[in-house]
Formats: sequence, C-alpha cells, structure tokens
Amino acid sequence: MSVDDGRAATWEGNPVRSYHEQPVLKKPIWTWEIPTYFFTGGLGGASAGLAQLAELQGNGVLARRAWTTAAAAAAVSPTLLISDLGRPKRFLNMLRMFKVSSPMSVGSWILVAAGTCNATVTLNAWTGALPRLRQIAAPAGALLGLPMSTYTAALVANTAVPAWHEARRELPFVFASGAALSAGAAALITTPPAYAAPARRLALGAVVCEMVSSMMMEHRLGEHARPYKEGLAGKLGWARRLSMVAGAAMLHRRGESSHLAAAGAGSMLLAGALAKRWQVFRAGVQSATDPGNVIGPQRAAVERGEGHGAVRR
Amino acid sequence: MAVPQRLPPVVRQLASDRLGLARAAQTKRSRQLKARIVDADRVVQSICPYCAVGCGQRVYVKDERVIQIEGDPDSPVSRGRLCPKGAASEALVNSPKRESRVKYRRAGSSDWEYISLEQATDMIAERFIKSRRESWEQEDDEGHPLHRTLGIHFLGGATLDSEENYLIKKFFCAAGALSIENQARI
Amino acid sequence: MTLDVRQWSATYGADSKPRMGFFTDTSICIGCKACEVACKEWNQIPTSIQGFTGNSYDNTIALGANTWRHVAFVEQRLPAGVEEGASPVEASARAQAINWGVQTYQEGDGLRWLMASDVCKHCTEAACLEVCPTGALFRTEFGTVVVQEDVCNGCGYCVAACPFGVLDQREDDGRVWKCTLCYDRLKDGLEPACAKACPTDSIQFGELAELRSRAERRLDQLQSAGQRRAQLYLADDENGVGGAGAFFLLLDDPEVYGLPPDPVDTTRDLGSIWGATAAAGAALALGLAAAVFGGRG
Amino acid sequence: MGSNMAEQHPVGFQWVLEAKERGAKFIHVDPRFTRTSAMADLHVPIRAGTDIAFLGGIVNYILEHDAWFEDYVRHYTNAPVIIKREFHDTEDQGSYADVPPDLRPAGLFSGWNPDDLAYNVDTWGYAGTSVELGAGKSEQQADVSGEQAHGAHGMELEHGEPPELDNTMRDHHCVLQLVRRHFARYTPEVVAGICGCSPDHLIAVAQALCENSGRERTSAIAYSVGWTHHTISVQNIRAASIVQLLLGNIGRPGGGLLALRGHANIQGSTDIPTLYNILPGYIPMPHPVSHPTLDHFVELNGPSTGAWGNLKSYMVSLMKAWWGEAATPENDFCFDHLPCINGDHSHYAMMMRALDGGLKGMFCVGQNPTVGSANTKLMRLALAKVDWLVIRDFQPTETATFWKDSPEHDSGEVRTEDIQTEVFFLPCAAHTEKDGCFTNTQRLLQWHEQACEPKDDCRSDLHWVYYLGKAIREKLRGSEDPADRAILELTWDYPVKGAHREPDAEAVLREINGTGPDGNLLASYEELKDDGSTTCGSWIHCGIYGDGVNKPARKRPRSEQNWIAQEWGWSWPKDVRILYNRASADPAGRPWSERKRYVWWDPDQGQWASLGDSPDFPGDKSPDFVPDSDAKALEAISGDKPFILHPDGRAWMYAPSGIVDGPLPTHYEPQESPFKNVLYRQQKNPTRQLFSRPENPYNPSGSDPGADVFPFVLSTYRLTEHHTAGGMSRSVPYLAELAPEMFCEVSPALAQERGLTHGDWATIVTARAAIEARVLVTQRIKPLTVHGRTTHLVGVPFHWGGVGIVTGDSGNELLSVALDNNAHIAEYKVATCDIRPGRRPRGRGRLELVEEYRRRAGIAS
Repeated sequence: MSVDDGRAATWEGNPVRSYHEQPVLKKPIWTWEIPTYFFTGGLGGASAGLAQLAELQGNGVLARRAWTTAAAAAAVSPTLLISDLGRPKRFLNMLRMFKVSSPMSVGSWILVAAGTCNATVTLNAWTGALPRLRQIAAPAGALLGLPMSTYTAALVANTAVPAWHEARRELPFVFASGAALSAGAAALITTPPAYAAPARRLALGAVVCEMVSSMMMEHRLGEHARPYKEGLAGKLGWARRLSMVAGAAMLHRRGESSHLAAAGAGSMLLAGALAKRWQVFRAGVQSATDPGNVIGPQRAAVERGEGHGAVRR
Repeated sequence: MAVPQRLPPVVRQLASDRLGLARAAQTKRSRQLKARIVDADRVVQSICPYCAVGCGQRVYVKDERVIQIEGDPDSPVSRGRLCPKGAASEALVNSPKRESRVKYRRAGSSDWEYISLEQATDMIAERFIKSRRESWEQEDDEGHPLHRTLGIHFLGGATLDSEENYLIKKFFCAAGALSIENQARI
Repeated sequence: MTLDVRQWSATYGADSKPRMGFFTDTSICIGCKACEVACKEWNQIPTSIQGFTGNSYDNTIALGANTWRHVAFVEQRLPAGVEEGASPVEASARAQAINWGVQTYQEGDGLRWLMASDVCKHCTEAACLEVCPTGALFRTEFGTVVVQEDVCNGCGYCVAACPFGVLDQREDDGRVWKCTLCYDRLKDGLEPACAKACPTDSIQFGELAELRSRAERRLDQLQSAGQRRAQLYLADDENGVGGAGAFFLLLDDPEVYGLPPDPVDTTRDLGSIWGATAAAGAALALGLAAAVFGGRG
Repeated sequence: MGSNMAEQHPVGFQWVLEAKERGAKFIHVDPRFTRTSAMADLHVPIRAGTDIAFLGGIVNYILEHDAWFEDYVRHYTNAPVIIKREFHDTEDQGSYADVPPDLRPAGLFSGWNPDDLAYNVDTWGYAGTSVELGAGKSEQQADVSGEQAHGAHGMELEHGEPPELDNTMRDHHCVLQLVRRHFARYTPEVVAGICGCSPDHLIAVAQALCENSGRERTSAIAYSVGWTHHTISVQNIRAASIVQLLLGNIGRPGGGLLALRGHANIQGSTDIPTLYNILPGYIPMPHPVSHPTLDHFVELNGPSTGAWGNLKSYMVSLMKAWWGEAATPENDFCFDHLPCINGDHSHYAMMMRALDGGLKGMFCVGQNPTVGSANTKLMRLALAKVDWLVIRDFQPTETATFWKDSPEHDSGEVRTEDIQTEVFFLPCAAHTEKDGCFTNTQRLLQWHEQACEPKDDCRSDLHWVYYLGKAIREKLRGSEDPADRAILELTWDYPVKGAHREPDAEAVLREINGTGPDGNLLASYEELKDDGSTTCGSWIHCGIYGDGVNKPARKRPRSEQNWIAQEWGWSWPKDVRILYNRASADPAGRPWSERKRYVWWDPDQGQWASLGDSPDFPGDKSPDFVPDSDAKALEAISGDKPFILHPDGRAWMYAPSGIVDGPLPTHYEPQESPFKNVLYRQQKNPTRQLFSRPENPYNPSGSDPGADVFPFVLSTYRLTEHHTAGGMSRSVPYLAELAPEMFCEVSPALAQERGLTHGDWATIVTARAAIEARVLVTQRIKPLTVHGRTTHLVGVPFHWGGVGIVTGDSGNELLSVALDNNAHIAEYKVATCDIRPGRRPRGRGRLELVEEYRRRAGIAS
C-alpha cells in the first residue's frame, strides 16, 4: 500500500517501516542443487572419515563400503555445483584464485583436493593401482572430509541473510552432525549388520547431536528462528524430525538383527538429513525475502545504540 | 610492485594482492576497457527532440550509426544534463520499433502493402491535385475572393523544424490548402 | 577476522587513482528517472518491464541485474509541527516574514513526497567482493567495485552476501550484474552517465573525500532550515561497511527508502565463522572416532 | 501555476532549484500534488478550471493592500487610460430582458449579442477613439477568430497616444479602477469557496508575490497547458498578465510570464506557423470581406503606430520571398495568391467537416490525433470518412492503423472492409538524421546538426514537402487555370545535398532571414521595405542569418560568456532574450535598482546599454524622446514606452481588442463542472465554441438534471516518463518500462466511496466513452470542499494507445470537444466523469455501458 510507508512488515509482532513492504535483500539465486549438495558434501566428507577409521580398526568390510559411498558423493557433488552455476562452462573459474575471505573459494579447493583423494582410493580399490599414493590419499581424504562437511555451513553463514548469519556459531555443528548422521545411515544400508556396529553407534549418536544442536540453534536465534518454523521450512523441519525419530527407533529395536530393518532405518535417517539441509536452505530464502526480518533487528540495534553508525544526524 | 600480468591470477595474488581483491583479479579486458565514445568517428552538437526546454545533446557516430547521445555541457540552457526522455534519445533513434519503409493501405483492405517512396509521392501528388480541384472555392456566395480549398487538412508541426514548417506553410498556402494546424492548439 | 582490505590502492601502484564515488542528495531529487534511463542506455542493459506496481510512481521495484539505478518514491503524511519547518500559512497568519526552509509541508495536510535515486554502494568493506570465489568482482584503480562479465560464472554468492540487495542474476544470461560506476567512462576521464544526466545534480560524482565535505555542509544547511530528520547515510568510515563509495543525504530513516538501517559486511564475522567451522570439524572427527572405537568392537 | 515543471521540463527545473538555493520561494498551485509540488515551499490544491478566480483573488489582494508598483503601472501599462463610458463590466446587472433579475450580476460585458453568441466590441475601446475600430468590421463575427474580427494588433491611435488619460489613475472610467471594480468581489473567502482552497493559502501566495516584487525584486510565473487547455484559456493567461503588470514583473530579469511549451518546436511552429489563421511573424491571414486589397489588409491589421506600423513592408517582403519576380507592385505583390479565411478552419472544425463528408485528404505529420486530440472516437469516425490519409511518423501510430484496430472494431460498430480511406505511411527521419532548428520555450532558436543519413525510405519532412511540391508543380506545368498560378509562380528551388538529395535547410533559413535589393542578407526587420526591394520569409526572424552567419547554429560554450549567453543560438526579434526589456529601466532610463539592472540608457554613448542582451527598443531613442504628432511606426513610440508592438507602447492590462471573450478575465465554470457559477448569472464562457452533434455529447453540468451522473472532476495530464500521445515513448524500450500501464490517480476518500482497490482496476465513464485504468490511491489527490460540498478529482494521464511496446486505453477517449473561441484550443484539463471498480466490459458491452450512462444522464443517444 503506497499510501502510507508500509505497515505489513513486522518484527517481534510490531510494525516495521519499509519501502512498500519490498524486501531489502535479494532472494538467494541458488536452486535445488545447493541444498542437495550440502547433503552429498556432508555424506562424502563423513563417509571418508568413517572409512579411514574403520580401516584403522581393521573393519575392511565397513571401510570399503564407506570409501565407495565417499567416492560416489565426491563424484556427485561437483556435478550438482556446476549445474547450479549461471554459466556452467566457466566452472574452472572457481580455481582462478584462492580467496581466504570466500568460503566458496576455500571450499572449492577443498572439494578438488578431497575429490582427488577419493578418486585415488577408489581407483586403487578397483584396480590396485597407485598403492603408495593410496597410503597418503586415504588419510588425507579422511582429514579433508572434515572441512568438506562443515565449510558449507560457513558459506551460508557468511552472507547477509539473517536466519543464516545469526546462526553462524551453531550451523557448523548442525551440518557436522548431519554429515555424521548421513555417513552412519549410508553405512547401515551398505554394510551387513555384523560389521555395522560403528555405523549404528554413529547414526544414533548423530541423531542426538543433530537434535540437540538444532534446538540450541533455534533457541539462540530467538525471533530469527521464525523462518525455520514457518512456511515450507517449518514443514521440512517436521519431516526431518519425524523421519529421524522413526529411523532411530527402528535402528535401535531391530537394527542389529536385520539388515533390511537397518537399511530401512538408514534410509529414513538419510531422508532426515536431506530434509534438514532443505529446511536450512528454505529458511534462508524466507528470511531474506521478509523485510521485517532484515529491518526490524537492525532498527532495534540502532535504537539500543548498538548500531554500526550507518546514519549520522 | 608491478607483477607481470600474464601470470594466472592465483599466482599474481601471492605476489602483491594476497587477498585477491584488487589488481590480481583484474582481467586483460578490464585493464584495457575504454568508453565506446572515445573512438567515435564524429561528434555532432544537437538539440533534444522531446520538450521545449531545448537541452543541448552530443551525438556520437561510429560507422554511420548513432552509438551514444548524452548532454552537451556547453549548453547554457541545460548544462550537459538531460531528462529521462532526452537520455533515451539514442534508444528512440535506434528503436527496434522504428519503421523504415513506405507502407500503403488500399481502400477497404485489411492489411498494409509495401510501395516505393517515389510511387507514394506520385500517388499523393495526384490525390492532392484531384481533391484540391474538386473542393476548390474561388469566391464565396457574395463574390468575395477565397481562392482556397477546405478539402485538404494538414495536421502537425510542433515536432518539425522551423524550416520544415516554413516550406509546408509556403506550399500549402500557395496551393490554397489553408487548413493547416499543429499541436500548438492541442 | 579483520582483513585489511584498504590496501587495494597499493596493488595498483602508480596506476592507482583517488577514490571516486557518488554523493546523492535526495533532498533535490525530482524523481524524473533520467539516471535510470541514462545508465541503461550507456550500458545497453536489457529492458525489463515489471508492469504497474502501485508503489507510487516506481515501476522498476528495486536495483537488480537490469536496473543499476533505481528511483524510490515514498508518499508520506507527516504532522507539520511548527519546528519541522514552519508552514508558510501559519507564518502568514502571524504576518511574519519567515524563511520557509528548503522543503516544508503545508499545515493540515502535511504531505511530503520523498524521491531518491538508489545505486550500488561500492563499499570499502564489500561483502560481494570478498565472497566472490572467482575474482570476477574486483576493486578497480578508482576504488570502485566491478563485476567482470568475462569471469563471472553466476555462482550467486555475492547476491546473498550483499547487505543492500544490490546484485542479482540476469535471467537467460546466468551472470550477475550491477553498477560499475561507469568503469569504462572513468578510464577515459568521463563522468558516469547517471551523474551527467541528473537534471538537478542530486547525483554528484567526484573524489569521495571532497564529496563527503560537501555533504557535511549540505546537511548543516538543511538542518538549520528546519529539516530535523535530514541525515547522512554511509557518509564516513565508521559504519558496518567501513564507508561507502556511494553515500546519501536522506530526509527520513533509511528503511523508508528500502535501505537497511544498520548494514554490516558479513566478512567481519568470518573469523568466528571459520572458528566454529573448525570446531565442528573437530567434533565430527571425535564423533567418528567415538563411534568406530567406542563400542564393544 | 497551470503547469508541472519538474515533471514536464525537468532540466529546465534545475534553475528553479538553483533559485531556491539562493532563498527564492517556490509555490505550486495545482489540483494535484505532483513532483513539482514535492519541491515547492507551498502547494495549494485548487479545483481544476478555477484559475481565474484564484488569480483574480491575487489581483484583489494587490489592489486592496496597495502593493502594486505605481511608477511601472503608470508609465508602462494602459492603467491610466480612460475607457469609453458606454462600456459596462460583468459586475453590472446587465440588460437581460427575459431573465428575472437574480441578485448576482449578469457576468456579461457590454455589446453581448445573444443571437450571434458574440460581442460587439465597439464599447470596449479607449474613450475618444472612433466608433469604427479602424476601417474593418465593427461586428465581431463569431465564426472568425479574434485576430480577424477587429484588428490583430490593436486599434488605430492618432500619433500613438490614447486620447484620454488620467495619470492619477483615480478616474472612475480609467483602466485601473475598472480592474479594481472587476475583481472587487474576488475576496479570499469567495475565492476559497470557488477553488476549494483555504483563504490563508490565497493570502500566503499573494503576500509572497507582493513581497518579492518591486524595484529590488521580481517574481516569475510559469504556466503551460494547465491554463491553455480550457474554454477560457486565453483569459487565464490574461489574468496572470494583469498580476505581473501590477507588480511590474514584465520585461525584467527574474520576472515574466513563461509559457512552458510541450514540444521541441511548438514555439517555432507558431512563429513560422503551420497554423491556418496566421502567416509567418503573426501576420493574420487575409479575410475575404475585410481585405479585398493589400492596402485594406494593412490598414485594418496594422495600426500606424508601433512596430506593426511597418506591416506593409513585412507583408510585401513575405510575398516577394514566396512569389519572387511574379510579385510586382501592379498585382499587389500577388496578394490575391493568398487564400482567405472566413471562419474556424482549425483541426476540430475540420474533423467535424470530415464527419459531414467534406474532407477529401488529410496529412498527419508527427501528430497522433486518435490519442492526442479530444474525443478520440470522433477522430476515428472522421478519419473513416476521409478519402486519403498520409501519416509521417517513426512507426505506424494508432492514427495510421485506425482502420484495422480501434475500440469501435471491438464493439462491432465498425468493420475494416467498410473503411474506404486510403492510407499512406511514410517513415520520417529522426532529429539526428537532418539539419534544422528548434525554437525552445524561451524563443531561443537552436540548430541541430545532422549526425548520419536516415536509412531506407526514412526522409526528413523538408525532403518530403519539397519533393511533393515539385511533383505537384510538375503535374500542373502548363496549366492555364488561374488558381494554379500561385503554385506555378512559387519560388520552389532550393540547393540539395547528401545521398538522398536533401534540400539545404540553411538555404531555407536564408530565405526566412530575408535579403536586400542586392541580395545581401538583412540584419533587422527595420530594414524591410514595402516597395518590393526586400524579401523576408518571416519579419520577426529577420537577422537570423545576419551577415551570413547561421545564428541558431552558434554554440559558444556557456563557460565563455555570461548567463545571458547571447552567442548561443538566436532568438527573435533581433536576438532579444527578454522581450520588452526596456521595462527593466525606469521612465528616465535608469535601472529600477542595482540588483535588477539589465537594460539602461547610457547618456554618454547616446545608446541603450545592457548586461549582454539586445535592447528590445530602438537603440538610439532616448528615454525623454517625444514623437512628433504625425510620426509613424516606431518613430511614434515615445522614449518611455517599452511595449513597442502596441500602438501606444503601453502594456494592455485592459485589452480593448484582439480578444473575443472580454477585455478583462472573468471566472466562468468549465463546459463540464459539478458546480454552479456563484459569481454571475452567466454560468460558462459565453463565447466558448461548442459542437452539438451526436458524436460529441456533453455531460450535463452545474445544476442541469443528470449532472449527478458524472459527479467527479476529471483532469488529464502527462508524466515525465512518456511523451504526449506516446509515439516517441511507448515505442522506446527504456521509457516504456518506466510507466508500463495506464493508471488513474484517486484520493483514499474517493476510493472508499466508490470501492476502488489500490493496484486493482477501475473503469472511468463519460458521455463519450468508458476506459479502464489501474488504480493508484494516493493522498496527493486531495478532496476539496467547494461551496460546502466535497468534490473529488480523478487524475487521468493520456499517453496510452493501442500500438507500442506498452499499450493501454487512451485517456482522451473520455473528453468532449469544447473550444476556447480565441485560439480554438480544446478543454482537456477539466471535465466531469464517473468511476467504478473493475475492468471495463469488452466488445459490445463497452458501448452499452456508455449508452446506459447517457440514458441515466438524459443525453439523447
């Protein structure tokens, strides 16, 4: 309504002045590939870690399957990222520079490194080639898997989107627990229960961590948590919670005895992890496009004297 | 210190622009960028065709095509400034919507057909003479001299040059087709 | 993590120029949109018809890939308090010769129509520049921030990072576009197209330092003329983006024009973000180890 | 006032803001709060069509508070002149025999002839002048425009002085007292009731003008079609002239009455007129009865004193320029080659003629009447009756395609195959593809140089008319018909250049400038002779090519000259930038004040000196010069009379001749108004020109039955983003997107009353048509209280039409054709209408909606 200066935009329930209720920020232009990549990136990263540790523990069956999962994820992830680009043919420009100020730049280099490690391990696993190189690639891949699973949280946190930026301290942990959960769940599906004890422990532990870290995040976010609970993001949040609880319950009761049950639980947990990434992504979009969400807190900060001095009278 | 620009940016940035925020990221195209009007074939001083403020315009031409029209800083009327319409003059002159061929609609026809400019001029001259003759009034009913025709009406002028207005007034008066009008009365 | 981003001029050495920018004095903007047209015509930007928006006389909605200058229109009904620039009617009733101030409202209807031409802020600490992974965005020798169309692959990170919502992706082109402060014209010593066209010189181009002092003088003049709510936006270095290449004189709070009241460059928190990320990575490692070795074997 | 400078002349508006920065007060009086009002120190909303009431209120304030500039008024205006005792003002009861005397005055001047709907102007003249106004007709023919009726430029005054004067200006019959009595009832309270503003606002405006006028300060008034688009248009401007003359603001720097003209060359197209009623230089066209010979013509139209005293030399020089050798003293220099006018042959009269099948051919050159003219449906119906139509424009406009796409096609009233009009579309060259000059709104002629050749069939209009003329002359070669001699003897041979053999515009400009006996280019109109030894295409432009220099093409940068910038372009006459600038000095030739010094008498040089402008006064005529009794033309003007175009050198606060609807401006209601005229029994301008016919129904108005069917005031206007009928903006991508859709502006109160939703659609209906528009509900449109009743305004921009990147319904469909009888300009700025939510019906339904409204309003369908 152009007649007055915008009433519909609100923050903490009271009206916020805006420009014809237009959003201040732009809607992030990323599409479905990006939240999906958050999932596959986490899956690949944590699976590499799991595989390496399983190897150290001598559980070759679990290790081989986890390496396969990591390699698959490492293969899918770049294709997702490239297809999301506005100009896919220019994907190599990601390596044109190394910018420490850009999580996406750092992430790209990590992805390349982790990718080559996984490729080496997989090549070796299938053809036995490059054995000495494999010795280095495996632990390196596992180590690189850690930042690979969490840099994506840094990427979204390092934006102007309130729902992401205000959650910068918790999001990495949410993504880390999500990654662990994905790795565990994947292992449940691929590995016979006899060898999958670590996977079961990992999955159950990760579910707990994920639930806790998510609750802590939304609690600390306060009003900024609204986008996580409303609209499509809210629905995705419920879907995640249901599938995780169901998956964990099934895993706990019959995960050990029947591979089928474990696989069922695993896929529900995987679905839960994916839904979580979509929820976080969706919440960001909703947060960016709501002017009240951007102006409200900033105006309040200025009124409290905690602003950064954009205006001088 | 100057870093050879042919090195790839990621190497260049290590030398002098560690964060890669400035020169290291600059491409050859950006380095050699220049304003398109710098190498125009000629610049012509003109006046905006829209309203009657009469803002000065500089028209830049390259390969016989207008590539830019902006304000003329020499003009005491406008001091190099333009309004949105004046600033859109290049888009007006080069508008894709502009028609550049003569079209003719036959009586009763439901569409245009293309004819040549010469043919159109000839047909219009014929019709002008015929209509003038058919509606000629040498005198009014009390014998006072009229020597005119009201069978032809001309509309237009405020968007034309003064020289064009002059020749139109001169010819149409001589032809007795005195009913000529323009937007001054609209 | 505080990156010392101001060393950009050193990277250009002798080629470095004084930092250029815009001062937009919205108190004399007449909302004619010459800047929007001059910018689009010079840069040959594609048309983007948005239809009738109902946002007063603004039908181009916001800055974006095809709108590098955007004029905002705000119709306000404000109580015309006497101290807010006495209305001439009251003064005439008091038969007093008064200075009516530069922009007052009428007693009773108290109507005001704010107009302002918005543009990319070319921030000192530019989030878009800092998050750009490919180096498509870069700091020019003039201190302006430009997207290089021959590098940008449309990753879109800058779109989410900009606290002002300036950059956007252009449909069926894939790349991100924004105001270049007429980088090509600056190279040849020409004034940007919008600043040259602006009929009332509301958009003033020049060296940033000189523009800032001019803005100070203008603010004092307006406030002494009764414009209590006149304010400078991003006019010095003490703000969330460390100063801006394009700053404004507004007659009301920034959000009324669609500008964030307290924009902050996200990179200021990058330190804590990388910290949390590393911690989470470590936690993940521990979790994995616990899961693999913690059990009964 | 009557204009919207920030939106329609944005770059000109920089100078208003420049003045504001130096402390100037800027006031905008307009029915709407526009982007101009946003910059104003004070915006006064008034009801559309009541400008004379408001200006009359200011005149009343000036006289009541003795704030007028006495020396200026006494010496430079005709305020001291005694008017004939027989003259009766509108304020008297009048002699309406059949109408019972109402308490209100009649509202008619003396000499009203109800049968002719015209005034007999004899009683208006100066006391002591002969009853016959010059040798011409005394009875003003209603069908003949003002110029012809009784002398274009003032009546005959022996030795240039009005016979009876009272320099104390207290005589009951002197002009000043007439003006005082005429506006005595225009008090702030009465004006507030009529205009719907508050008395305080009127006082504030009047006080500001008075405070800022006089010796030390000057005020300017800028107007535009907000004043000219009325049935009372000329009187709007007359009212402002009286204000500016009383305050001494004419002919002085920072003063004046600036017409903000809407097109690049509207001023030029009236100076060198593509207009039916005048020849170049505002010389009237001959009249069949009044002007049998050249001498009759000169005697009636050119008083012997003042600049018009040389009318014969201007006229002869013009005819020598046109017919060259063929024009000889024996044949009155081909005076009989000129066609005569004996009525209104302007655009709307010709469209009515077309409706009656009397128009065979029509040209539309850079004009789009089916969107730009009033009552666009009537335009289309008229065009359908024309045999052949030639359109010259950038692309086929709505006028060029009326035969295949129009509201009448949608409603089934018309079928393409039934329209027998042949249509030629000729593409035109842009301003960058041809040489030539535009005359801007300050009479400044500026040259635009050709940048590149037009492509394909695009040609300049110079090229078009030149080769059309050649083709016609070729076809008439050898004709014995005397009527064709005027064409065959025409000088029609210009040098050509360029790929398309374009006629040389500079050669045409040289013909306009005029040449002496030896062919040299003349420098001033004072050199023109009436013996045929000189030629001149337009006497006011004589000197434009002086000493072989194309003056409009002078482009000396502003940085190399002062603010008058006389070496940039050229303005008529004789490069005078401020007309009548002799008035910027007191009667003795001294500047009124140091601050406002502009033109003054330099006794040592024996010349008029100036800050850099040409003095608009004979250079060596001293301030104390007294003309001898039988002096003619400019010699008859005394040294202290700046207004050299008038026979007595005085500015006309009171116009004894040349105006058909009265010597003094009077408030009348518009043709369509929701209110009665409370000041007079006469409701509307008695001489307004109406066309009562089925295609042009008028809404019932004032207290007529059915007036409540159209209760709201309708006003049309332009936006910055578009250009007039949209031909040069709706086809330009970067402008089309700025204002893509047709919309209307209404106040929140009206929106609530009629259930209109912001951003949604509304249908606006008058007796002529129904159109749809998006709704912009805005507080900038303020409901006004007029005579105790709330009145609402519906704002309608008129740019849209059916062709272009963006299209929409045309605002001017709604209007009727009702003209001012002086200039035959239509009333676009005020009418009445109704508005209802939702889009208009499609097809036949649209016509039925209009017919339903006509029935309810009691209009015969």
